[in-house]
Amino acid sequence: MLRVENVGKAFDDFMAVNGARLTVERGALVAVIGPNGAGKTTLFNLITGLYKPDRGKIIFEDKEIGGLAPYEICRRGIARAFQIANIFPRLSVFENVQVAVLARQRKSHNLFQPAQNLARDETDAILDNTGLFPQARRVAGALSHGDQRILEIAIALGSEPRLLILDEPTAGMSPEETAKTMNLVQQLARARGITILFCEHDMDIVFSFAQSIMVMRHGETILQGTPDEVRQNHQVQEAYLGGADA
Amino acid sequence: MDPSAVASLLLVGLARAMILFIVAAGLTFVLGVLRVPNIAHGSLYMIGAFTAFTIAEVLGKNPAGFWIALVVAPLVVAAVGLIIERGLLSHLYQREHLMLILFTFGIMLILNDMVKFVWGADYRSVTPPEILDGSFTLGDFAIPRYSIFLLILGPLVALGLWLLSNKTRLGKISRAAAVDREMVGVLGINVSWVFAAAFVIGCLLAGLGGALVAPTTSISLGMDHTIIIECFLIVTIGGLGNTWGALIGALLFGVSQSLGLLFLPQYAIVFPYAIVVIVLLLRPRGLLRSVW
Amino acid sequence: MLEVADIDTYYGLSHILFGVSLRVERGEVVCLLGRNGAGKTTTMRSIMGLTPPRRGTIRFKGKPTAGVEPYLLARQGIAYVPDNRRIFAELTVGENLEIAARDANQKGEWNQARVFELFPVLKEKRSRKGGHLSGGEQKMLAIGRALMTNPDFILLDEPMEGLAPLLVRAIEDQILQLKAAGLTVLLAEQNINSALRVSNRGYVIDDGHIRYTASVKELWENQEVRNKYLLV
Amino acid sequence: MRGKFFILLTALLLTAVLIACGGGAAPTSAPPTSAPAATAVSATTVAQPAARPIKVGIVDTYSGPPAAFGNDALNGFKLALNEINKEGVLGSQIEFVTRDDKYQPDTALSMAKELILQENVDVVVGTVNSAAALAISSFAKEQKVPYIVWIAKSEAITGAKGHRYVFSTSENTAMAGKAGAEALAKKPYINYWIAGEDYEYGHAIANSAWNNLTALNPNVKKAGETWWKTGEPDLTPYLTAIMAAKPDAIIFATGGAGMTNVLKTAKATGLSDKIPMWIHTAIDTSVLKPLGANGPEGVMGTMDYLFYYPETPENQAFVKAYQDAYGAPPGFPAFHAYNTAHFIAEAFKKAGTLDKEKFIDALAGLKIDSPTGEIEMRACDHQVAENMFMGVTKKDPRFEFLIAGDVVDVSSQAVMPSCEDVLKQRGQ
Amino acid sequence: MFNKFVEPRWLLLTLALLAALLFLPLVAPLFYIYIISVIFVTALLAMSLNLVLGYGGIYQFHHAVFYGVGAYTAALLITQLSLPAWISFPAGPLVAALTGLLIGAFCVRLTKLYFGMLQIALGSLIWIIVYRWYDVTGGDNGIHDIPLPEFLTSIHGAYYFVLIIAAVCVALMYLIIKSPFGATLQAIRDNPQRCEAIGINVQHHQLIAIVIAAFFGGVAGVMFVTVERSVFPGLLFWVLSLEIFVMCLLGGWFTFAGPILGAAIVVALRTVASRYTDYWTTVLGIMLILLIFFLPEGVMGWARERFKPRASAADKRGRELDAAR
Repeated sequence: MLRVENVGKAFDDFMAVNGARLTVERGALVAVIGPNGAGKTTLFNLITGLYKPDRGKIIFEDKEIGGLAPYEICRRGIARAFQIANIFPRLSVFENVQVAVLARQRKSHNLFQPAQNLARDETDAILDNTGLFPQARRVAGALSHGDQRILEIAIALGSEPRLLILDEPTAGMSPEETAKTMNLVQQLARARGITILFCEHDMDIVFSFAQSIMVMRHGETILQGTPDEVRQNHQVQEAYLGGADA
Repeated sequence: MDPSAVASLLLVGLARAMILFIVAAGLTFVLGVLRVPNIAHGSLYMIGAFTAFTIAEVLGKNPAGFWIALVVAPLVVAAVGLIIERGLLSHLYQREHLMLILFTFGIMLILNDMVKFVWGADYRSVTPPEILDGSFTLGDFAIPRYSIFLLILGPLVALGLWLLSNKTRLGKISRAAAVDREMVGVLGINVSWVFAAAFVIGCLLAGLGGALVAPTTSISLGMDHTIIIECFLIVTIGGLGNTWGALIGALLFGVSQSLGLLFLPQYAIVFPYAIVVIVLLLRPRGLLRSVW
Repeated sequence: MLEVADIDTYYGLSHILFGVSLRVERGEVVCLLGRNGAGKTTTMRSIMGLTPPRRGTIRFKGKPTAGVEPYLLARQGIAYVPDNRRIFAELTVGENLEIAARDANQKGEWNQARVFELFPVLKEKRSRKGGHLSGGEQKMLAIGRALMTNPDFILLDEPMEGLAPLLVRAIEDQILQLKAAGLTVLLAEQNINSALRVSNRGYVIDDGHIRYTASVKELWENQEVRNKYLLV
Repeated sequence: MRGKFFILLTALLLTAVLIACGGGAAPTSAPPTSAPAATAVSATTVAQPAARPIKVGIVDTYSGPPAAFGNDALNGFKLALNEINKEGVLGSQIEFVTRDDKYQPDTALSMAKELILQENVDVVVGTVNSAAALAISSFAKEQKVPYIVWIAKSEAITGAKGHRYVFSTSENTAMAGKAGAEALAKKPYINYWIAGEDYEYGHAIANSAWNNLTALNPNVKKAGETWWKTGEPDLTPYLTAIMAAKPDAIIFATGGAGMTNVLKTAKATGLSDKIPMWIHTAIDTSVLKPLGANGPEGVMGTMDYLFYYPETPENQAFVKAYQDAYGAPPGFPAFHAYNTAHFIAEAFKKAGTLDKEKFIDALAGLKIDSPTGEIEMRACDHQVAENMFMGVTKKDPRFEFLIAGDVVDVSSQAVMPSCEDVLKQRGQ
Repeated sequence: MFNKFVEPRWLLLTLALLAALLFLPLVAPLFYIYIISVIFVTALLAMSLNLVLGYGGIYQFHHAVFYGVGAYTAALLITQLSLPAWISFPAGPLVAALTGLLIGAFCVRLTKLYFGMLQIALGSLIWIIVYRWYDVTGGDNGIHDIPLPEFLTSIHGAYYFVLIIAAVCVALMYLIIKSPFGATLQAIRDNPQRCEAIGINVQHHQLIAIVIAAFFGGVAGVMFVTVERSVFPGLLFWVLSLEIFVMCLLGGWFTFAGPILGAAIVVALRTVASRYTDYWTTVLGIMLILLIFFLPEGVMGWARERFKPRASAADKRGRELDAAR
């Protein structure tokens, strides 16, 4: 579904991503792990078009998408939830999701039709799925942190993606919230048939949810494999333990 | 075209660019460190001019009057700036840009009325000292001595600013604070006072510009309106917060006007604006790198 | 030296730290271990007064720090080396150090020469712009800059993050040198091995809670804690 | 909370400091430019009138660049009212209400509407700003209220845009330009350069001077034109460029603060020594006074009022009265306003009623004695007919600034466009 | 069914206000009718700015240009080409919108302050053209005595005309804000990067918003012509642009009706204050500074904070996010 081939990106002198490779099969839950500064977020930014890659290819559903504008990539079926709650704080929860649904339906240029009657069912369905429905009228900026993160995912769902990219979906959440969120993610993947690519620091989560794990370090892909393969790989151990012993 | 005419016109255009540079440099300095486009900058310039007038007037025939005014007027403006910064502006740094811009607009409204209240509505004029009065001749042309004075002073101010920001601790700290205030604070530096100093330096330059322009023009209410827009444009084409950008912008502005006068005198006033638009269309973020 | 008692810290509406308490005695190197997002940086920022806690107290040298501005804390002797380095990119290496110097002619123990002694690489590149240094050099510069304030206590936030093994080793040595020079250090790390090599004691933080505290020896040995909170 | 207290405190302090240093700083030459009292003020209180008072509404500029003119005019008007109200008009007093238009035409229009609709004034007067004058004029026509313009000099006011309800007690650009042309036609210059401030007044006066000059002397040639924007701080580049073109003479079309600028720069660049130049109002005291002894000598200028000329008892009495009251000699706005007040008083006396239409009929063609001699409100176009003065700047031991020397009178007949021309312009 | 399109009590209040305004001329003195017409015009102008400022988060620093262009277009078509009002009036907003398209197309590439600066530069150029082109625009004198259809020449006629047009425009703007486009625009204001990520072409939407705002600004310009029957270059001057900004701030720029209130307060204060003092701008300046310190959300925002604290907490969060970016 998604293939990243030897992609590189430098900021001034600093190679943030340097030869990253990644394959995401349709329907899979794929995790990217690696120590801080390994280039995970930059990789996601490259896939979603926030940065243009300096080299390499990003192929989604057999088409090259590297260098397209973010909105174009989104329209091709990749949606993303961000590391920090990246919502629309002054809009209601309902509107937060609705905006995404309207954008997907190409109705966002519609000037005179009252928005409240549009895209209602879909929005409600997403809110229902994510458990946000009871809070639909609240202003998003007033939600708890955990709920803002879930709203973040709900907004991404509004784009009806085939591939959903989650950047540390549980960072800063309590254990209960973490469990809730990951269950939700898994359930969404099943119910909606969405492929999921995520990065995460909590290894419990990674190893219990992901079917395939890609390990990055210094902007490079060390390996991609099943959880077992990754667990047994020495390089991975080094990557996390600091490698000073190597 | 008579070459000496071109030369004299260019020199005069450069001299004018020097005043624009001095005022715009103050604006861009504040913009760079505090990230506040100070709309009241023009008013401070006007206060500088009026103060220079008052000092020159009080000292009457004293030949040193002008020179004293040139030193004291910027200091008076700086004092006004310090009061504004410490009393009001320093409480607003956490706010959005828009609030800061509107705040300086409010200050502009008040200062302009203050000037009317203090100095009345009459036109004022300052006589340059003997040594700068009159003109040199270049072929058939006269170049006002005062223009030469400005041509010498402008680069000196530029040099001074360069020394300030590259050779003094305060300058280095300001450059650092422009990028990362919090980190500067963590190093044990009271950023608040750094900002105050930067704002005061900006005001000082506005005041100096005002005092310098005083002998070349009539000092009147409303002299702030033109200068502030011109300075905004200069600062924008130079790159926000970049002192050298202000210099380049001022030169473009002054010289394009001079050259426009040479070729199409009737439309000369359009030239600088056209230059600004062309520059911004080609390089929307200005010619030199902005500090932010 | 430092006493953090039961602090709760928020970023806007998100609650990050939950009743975090820790102590650092004079002359110690204490490490704060935890994964990304566990609350290490927030703890550091709370101590430095950059993100003041909403509840709880922090005492530095016995005096409460609530309401004290960061720059005053810095003058009292705390230095902070942030994880993302935050070098002033437009300033040269020398200038970066220079502006941090507190009262250049004071008896202060740290000066440029001594920083260059500790980090010889920086000396060669003293007139380079900070932004043109490599990641490791920037780390060193950030530490050197903090030292220029003549601190008694230094907060090091992930100094080894993203560095090549050789550099990690170098930084470890340098931390040990600092310790030898009498500085107190609170070190936030996810690189357990390195952290434990230089520390006296350690805290493990996860999800904004201090989960575990023990001597270095215990931390080395307690595989369970390491697996649960610190990955592998 | 402490912070906010501090803020307010500093704001107050700032105000106080500015006021304090203002009080100490500029006492030397500033005339009392006291803010005009804003509510209706009766100038003197003599004998309560039986009928209702006559109410004059003044819209003028008391802030912004030309505020000096507005203040001067208001003083002249008050001075005249003091004289008039001693006897009263139709057994009543003349009162006035002022509004500051900030030199903005839309504000001026709004203020005039308030005066007419809300304050129900009998006559509207005022404005430095020609655009404001034209805007108010068209509203006055609509509301059928007489409007007397006293400083704005656009010839359109009583010319192309003139109508029954508008009057002007100021000389206008047509007159000024023609006066200049009359003088220049006698000189041998051929190549002229025209330069000025890029606004209506500048262009109007330049056009009038040039059109009249070419009519009087068909040999003259225009070598070029230069225009700068109003408020341009430094004119050196412009004047240098003109010098480069070496014309025989220059017609400068500028006014207000720009005038001082031109003269100053002409001196600094040596232009005034090299090339003869004519500027309307160059000999005006408000222009020459700020320059002190440093003004350029030998600049030709025209003016309709000089406080030192003619040296008649009437003028001297007016100057003395004004000087006693306001501490400085009157400028031309004071003169216009003083005349305007007397025109109003005389016209009401002649009409014998407060009726506006009768007032207009009475004012048209009315002659009064001004400090400089008899002046007439010409019936055909409601433009004041008054003599103009032509002079050349020179030093004078009596004054600390330059004044006009070799003053000659230019009769109103010589400079006013004919009634036919005006009516033709109006398309009647 | 949450968020009703218009809450009934607001609808009632609006209708009552409208009715009151319709009957007002029967009782009010002429001058007040005129001033209220001016308030309508100014309020429409302020609202059109707020469409991009408060709802779009766009730093529209030189909105007055569109006001002036609208006014001048109508005035010039009437006086120079003698076109009837029913052609000239609609032409004003259309030309203003076109100007918005031109300026906007260059500006949307930039963000925030740079956007504003470029707009000031381009706007000043248009101002210079209007100010200089005597033969056509009348230069600084402006154009006066613009002939209008009979029914608009009286103060009452102008009042009703402006009232109706302003009401229609306000209704249209309300529709736009409540439309998908409006929702998207607000989303862009809150978080442009996120909008890109959900498939919205941000610059394109911003450009449309600028064109719409310019259109309504142009309508306000034509209304100015109706009320004053004059135009001046001052309508395009940057100081006016900042004054409109102040109105939006004063009323509260995250509220729909805020700019109306702001415009009303400024116009009324100007009228009253200038009777008593020449230092009216000081009054405005002090008011502005007090506002920035104590009521940064404006009067309406303050009212909302008192009565709907939750919404304002969200605004606060929004401000924090804005500041963080």
